[in-house]
Order: sequence, then C-alpha cells, then structure tokens
Amino acid sequence: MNKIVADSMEALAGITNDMTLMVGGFGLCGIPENAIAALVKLGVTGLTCISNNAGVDDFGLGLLLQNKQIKKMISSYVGENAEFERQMLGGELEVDLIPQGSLAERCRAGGAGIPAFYTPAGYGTEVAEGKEVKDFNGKPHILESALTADYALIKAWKGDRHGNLIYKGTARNFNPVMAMAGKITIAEVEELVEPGELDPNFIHTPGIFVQRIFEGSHYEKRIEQRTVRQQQSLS
Amino acid sequence: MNKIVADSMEALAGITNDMTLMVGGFGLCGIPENAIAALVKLGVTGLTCISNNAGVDDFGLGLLLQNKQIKKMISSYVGENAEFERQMLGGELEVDLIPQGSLAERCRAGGAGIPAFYTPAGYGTEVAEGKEVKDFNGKPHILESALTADYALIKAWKGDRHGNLIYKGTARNFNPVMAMAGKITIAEVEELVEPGELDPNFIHTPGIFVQRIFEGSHYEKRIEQRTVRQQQSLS
Amino acid sequence: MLDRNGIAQRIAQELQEGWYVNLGIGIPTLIANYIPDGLNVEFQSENGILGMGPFPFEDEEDADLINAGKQTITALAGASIFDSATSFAMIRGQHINLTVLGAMEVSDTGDIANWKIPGKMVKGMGGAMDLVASADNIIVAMSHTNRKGASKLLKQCSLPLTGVKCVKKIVTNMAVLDVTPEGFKLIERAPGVTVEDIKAATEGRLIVDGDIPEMRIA
Amino acid sequence: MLDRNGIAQRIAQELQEGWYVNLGIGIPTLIANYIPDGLNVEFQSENGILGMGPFPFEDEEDADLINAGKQTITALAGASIFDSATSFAMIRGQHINLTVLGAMEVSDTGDIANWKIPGKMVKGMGGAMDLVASADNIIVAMSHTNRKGASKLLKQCSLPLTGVKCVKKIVTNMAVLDVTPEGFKLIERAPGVTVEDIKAATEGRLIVDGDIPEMRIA
Repeated sequence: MNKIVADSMEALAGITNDMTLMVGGFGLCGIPENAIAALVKLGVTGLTCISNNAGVDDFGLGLLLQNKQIKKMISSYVGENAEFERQMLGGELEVDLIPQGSLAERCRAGGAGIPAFYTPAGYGTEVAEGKEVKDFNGKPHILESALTADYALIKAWKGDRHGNLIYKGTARNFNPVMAMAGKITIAEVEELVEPGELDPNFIHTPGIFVQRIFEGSHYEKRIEQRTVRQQQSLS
Repeated sequence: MNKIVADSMEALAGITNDMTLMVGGFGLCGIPENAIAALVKLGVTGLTCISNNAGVDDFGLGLLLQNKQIKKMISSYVGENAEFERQMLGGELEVDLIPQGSLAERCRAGGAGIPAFYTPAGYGTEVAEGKEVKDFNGKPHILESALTADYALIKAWKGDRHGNLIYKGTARNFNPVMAMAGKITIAEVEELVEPGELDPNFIHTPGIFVQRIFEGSHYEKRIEQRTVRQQQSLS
Repeated sequence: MLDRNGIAQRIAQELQEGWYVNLGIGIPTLIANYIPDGLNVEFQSENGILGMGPFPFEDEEDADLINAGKQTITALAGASIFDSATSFAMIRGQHINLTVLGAMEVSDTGDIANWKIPGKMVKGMGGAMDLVASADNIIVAMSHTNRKGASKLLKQCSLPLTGVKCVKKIVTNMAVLDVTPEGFKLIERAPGVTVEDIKAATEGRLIVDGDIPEMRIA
Repeated sequence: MLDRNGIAQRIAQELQEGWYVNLGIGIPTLIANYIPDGLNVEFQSENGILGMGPFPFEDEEDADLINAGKQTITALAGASIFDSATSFAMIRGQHINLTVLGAMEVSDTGDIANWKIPGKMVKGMGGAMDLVASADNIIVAMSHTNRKGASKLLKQCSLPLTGVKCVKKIVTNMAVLDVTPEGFKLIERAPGVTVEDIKAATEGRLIVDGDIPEMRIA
C-alpha cells in the first residue's frame, strides 16, 4: 500500500464547494495546520465543518471563517473566536452545538457502522429537541445519530505509507475518531516513517482508516493558554 | 493509587455464586489463566460467563465447564469444546450465541455508558428475534443492548499499580472492552512494572478501568492451531 | 464569605482516597492546589488525559499537552493518554468518581444551567452536558449570587439547561448545600455568614434543619 | 471441477489493488496463497490484526499472534493490532473491501446460512453475521453440492440464516455466479463442467445468458 501524496494541495484533491469536512484537534492542539492552510488557498466555500472547536480568529478554523468559506459549524465549544460569535449572532453562520462526548461518539459511530446510539447527555435540554427518548435502567436517554464526512482532515505525529498513525500527547483528541468517520481521510504527519518503524502493537489509527497521507511542514503549534508554575526555590 | 493484590485468590475476593463474569481472550489467546485456575479452586457455581469462546475441554473456560460451575455462556463461537456441546445439547447449560462484533460492541457500550445501539448484524436471523428493528439509510438495523458484568477477568502483558495496561499482539482482543465493562475489573499481567515505565502515550487500557491487578505466573499460553510454513531452501 | 480559593479548598475536603476526578474550568481547577497530603486522587481532563499533573515550569511547556481549558499541563508517572471517545466513555460510563463544575444557575431540583445566554453568550456546552448527565456525584462550585446580587440558587433555572436533576451538592462563597427532594438543604455556613444571609441570598426552597455549623477550612 | 485450491485461486483473481480483505476459515484462507505478484492487498483477521502475513516458520510460532481460525500467524511490516471492538468497527463501518467466507447454503436472493444445524451443530456464528450484514462485497466460497449431492444453491435456505440478501458472488467447484434480483446468474464454468451439469446441481433460479465461458486459471 502506498497512500503518500506529495503535499497538502495534492491531498485535498476532490474537495469542492458545499462538502462536509471533519477537522481534528481540540482548541489549537492537534489541528491539521497544513491542510487548513491549503483549504484557504483552495478557496472552496459553503463548507460544513465538524470540529470540536472553531479555532481562534487568526489560526485554525478561524482562518476559514475569516475567509467566509464555512457555511455551517458542528462543534461543542466555540468560545475562543470573536469572528465566529459575530457571524453566528449575525445569522451568517449556521451552528449546531452538540455535547462533546456525543460529538466524539457520533464520529466513532459513523466510522464503526453504528447508525445511532443512546446517551443520557443532553436529555431535558434543547439538545434533545426532536430526538427520540427512551428509558434505560430508569434513566432517560436520547437517540443520537452517527456523523460522517466527505473528507476528514486529521493530524498525527508519525505515520507510514500504509496510513498507520501515532499521535503525541493530548494532540490525539478527536483525530482517531474522525479518521474512522471520513469517507476519505487525509492525514498529515510531522514525520513519515518506513513501514515497520511503528510497532504494530502501538499504532493508534490502523492504516485502513486513512486514504491519503503526507508530511506537513512549518508546524506552528500555537499554545492558547500558556500556563506555568514557579520554579521551586532550591532551599 | 495502588491496586495491586497479592495473587489470584485475593484478586477474586467477593465473587460468589450466580454472578456474571466477563472473561477476556479469543480462543486460548489472551485468556486470564491464573484467574480461571483460581475460580476452579474457589468453586463458585451458577456463573454466567460472557466470553467470546468457551475454551477447550481441558483448558480455559473448559475447566469451569468440566467442573459444572457455569450456568450460562454468552459467546460468539464455541466450536472447540466437546463438553460444552454435550452440556448445551443436553440442556444442562444455557447458551446465548451472539455475533462477535455485537459482543465486542455491547461490552464497550456497557463500559461507555451507552445503554443501546443499532447494528445491521443479525438482522433477519434468529439473533434479531424480539429486538427492535429500525431502518437507517434504507437498511434495517437491530437495537442491541449494553453488557456489563459483576467482575471482568482480563489478561494483559504489562501493567502498573495504577491499573494501566498494555497487551501483546492479538492477545489484546476482547480484553480492553471487557476491562471497561466490569463493575470490578481484575487484570492479571505477565509483568508488573513501576508507574512511568509504561509510556502514557501508548497505554492500551487506562488504569481507571481496572480495580485490581496482580502478576500471574506459570503462563502456559497453549496454542490451539499450531500452523507453520516450510523453511525456504537456501538455493 | 469565601473567595474562589476558599470554595476550592472546601470542595477539596470532599475528595476520597482513590477517586478519579474531573475538574471544570474556573474555580474547580483551583481544587488541585488543595489536595490533602497523602491522599491519592487522579485528575482526568476530558480532552484525553488521566493522571494530569501541575502546570509545567517555564520553558517546559508542550503544545501537545494541554487540559480541557487549553492550558499547558504535565503528566504524572502513571498517566495515560487517550482519544475523545475513550475519554467520554470514562465519563458516560461513570468511571469518574467526582465531577466539579461551575454554573450560572442551579434549581432546587438539581437542574443546572451553565452553557448559554440566549442572544448573548454562545460558547457551547463543551463536555458539560455529558458530565452532568453521567456523573453520580456532581458538585457545583459557584458564587451564591450573580454580579447584580441576584440569587443563582433558584426555584427554576431561567437559562437554557445543561442538565436536569443532576446536581447533588453545591459549594458557594456563602454555604455548602445538598440538593434533596425537598430543595436545597443547608449543611454549612461560610465563616462570618449567617443563616439569615443565606436565606436572603437563596431564591429556591431552602431547608434549614437545626444548628448549621460553620465550615472548617484549615 | 475445481478442488479447494482451485476455488481459492479463482477468487484471488477478484482482488484489486489496495484492497483490505477478510478471509474466513477454510477455503477462503487458501486465497492468500494466490495473490498476483505486485498486487498490494492487506488481510484483516477479526480477532484484531491488519497486515497479517504468512504462517510462521517452525519454532517461530508466537502464542500471542493468531488469526481468527486460532492458527499461528506472522505480522508484516506495516501491520497493526487492535481490540475486538475496533476490529468490528472496520467491518461494520465498511472499511473492508472484500469478505470471503464459506457457506452451507445460499439462496437465490443472496441469503446465507453457515452457522448452525439445529439440534446438531452448535458452534456459533463468530464474526460471520457482522461480516455478511456489513460488507458491500461478499464472495461465498463453497462446494456446489453437499456430501449427499444435494444443491447448496437454493430457492430458500433451510438452515437458520446468517444474513439476508447479502451475498453478491459465489465461487464453487463448478461455477462462478453473481446473485442478481432474478436469481443466480451463471458467469463462468469450471474446467470440464457443462452448463447442464450446473443446471442439474442448482436448485435455485439460475440465469444462463448466452455463451458461458470456462474459467481461466493460470
């Protein structure tokens, strides 16, 4: 198997206006920086983006928002992005806010061939509106449906040409479940390695879930909330 | 956190007659050999065992069957065990056969707080009897419920006192999902290591899913179908 | 009256040996600073880490290691990292022993609202709906009244709900209260706060049963 | 007539570049011996491995590395290991391009029975129900008739079903057939087998449209 493509632009081949994309990452951690930059260059519009967050004004999905490429966001938390809030309150941007755990599980379900599942999350709230409710063990649950995407854009630490991936630290987050749920999954990695270099026993995303892979460059890895503690005195 | 117990007998404390146990492994690969031996010694009866297979006549869960400790088996494939077939056809043993993928997913669901999910597996067969059917994308699916157990007995390669586990090769199989689904999960490992020795990035089962852990001994690791190819001639 | 740290310190007394704990953004995060010596608890952050340690020292920040508040963190020996679906499997599957989170409003039946002010604040619920719907044990950490002095402990929430009948305990700057079928049951007063003060600041049904002790904060 | 290896060899011709393939126990397992040179396909075994290699050399067997038939195997460079839930996520989620499995009976509407003979054989369905319900592309590999000479290609299955309307193609010792809305459509004859032979051995609706070529097996 050889799923390697030359660069981010080649990786995005086939993405057109009005498609649904999943984009990995939590905040700015583990986002596919190269693929997002290429999407801006590609200029496709009317996108529906499924991503836990919407980036910040000048990075991550915020770049696509600034560029008016996104028609609809499906997210759990979008609090770090003023442009997002402006477009949403102004009615320019459709927004579907869903509980983070339901978002993660709906992506996994989409990749796992499970069209719907019951969860207690959101029962009794506006999230439950129009959804089936059923009691299990005396507790009400709502029926949530699977999510899939035309393309999933994800970011990993290392990968091989079979599409096998490993992630680093909490940059893993939504990337593995979105890899499963993309009809075409595009993985960008910090480092491409030879098959066999990744121990089969410790692969996070098996290659079967990945259709294209490339080595990204110039990772900025911006930190949203740099928080440190004081060095202890040596006494 | 220190979840280490001295040995298999101490690990089994609290298991009594008529309980439901999950037992990890696929065939004889990755089964909790020490815990099964201790269950035989403990002599508890009337057990409901959830396990993909039922061992062979003289190993694995076959030992509990020989000893008439099992009232009911919930499995996907039991073809390697003559005593099993005898007890089942003779009406001594209740058996619930369920599709392997549904078994795995029902265990995961039990651990993940998802009381039920839809799957296409088994639609139109006797597995679907009495179950809700619903069409998604024009295809009928059946509603399957979560499985949990009073105790889950699982086997890993290495573990630490926090309960973090890694598995080796295909001995992983059902162990991670059963670890999630046990009210009390007992992990036996080939090797106990110090916290920090297992890379946080490559832990298969996070410690939160494990309540007790011990280092097993005398692993037999019996092979059911030893299959080899011929050495190539050196010409 | 307690300050934010005081609220965190009081909640820290609720922790028990061996617990896995999820701390929300804001006051709950401060609880990690007040763990009693020798008590083993592990912190989960829903973006995918268990065994979260303190903030890193300067110049040791790792962009690939953050908590759900997007703050740089460290991982302790014995930590584990996992994806978002596994993280919420822990939460939804009730493997977390205690969840502490902030709120804008709580009702005397245990409803909570903390994610949306219609037409105004639209940040999203993040993991809060999963957490409150799943946890057996939820403590809300918040100020007793809002900036305008109005009670946040209500008969009924006015804001869109995050979850229904889920809050079990509330620790505010004025009091510790249990949520019972009969309403908010006053358990403790903050130092210098009278039962009358608490009555005046509580809009929902309040049960005052016998003498109400003052909190002990070491 | 083909033998078991011939059936496997003929099915191997169906493989396409880049496919992920799940091979059932029995004849399907033999297909791995007939992969055309230079064709990249990866084998999945539902107990939790992708990139399964050949059987190990003697004395290199690893009890912790088996396939779904419980046979010792090897892992190729680029292989990956995963748990049972992830394995069936691949299967149920239609990430597998081809599933090949054996059958006791197939109906002319694509129903399949291969897991149970009431009162007699009770081995269980293993992963077969998940595989047949999920795969877009299923080939059944089997003998055309049973040991008593009765057809296994039926109007209706008599045994408990494994799945309904799922089989797309059948390769037997006598023929290659597609399952169409009108019944079994004869595509190829095995060497030395006549259309009349196949008609006689097929109980379900059989469509013979024009000249039926003989299989080419290298």
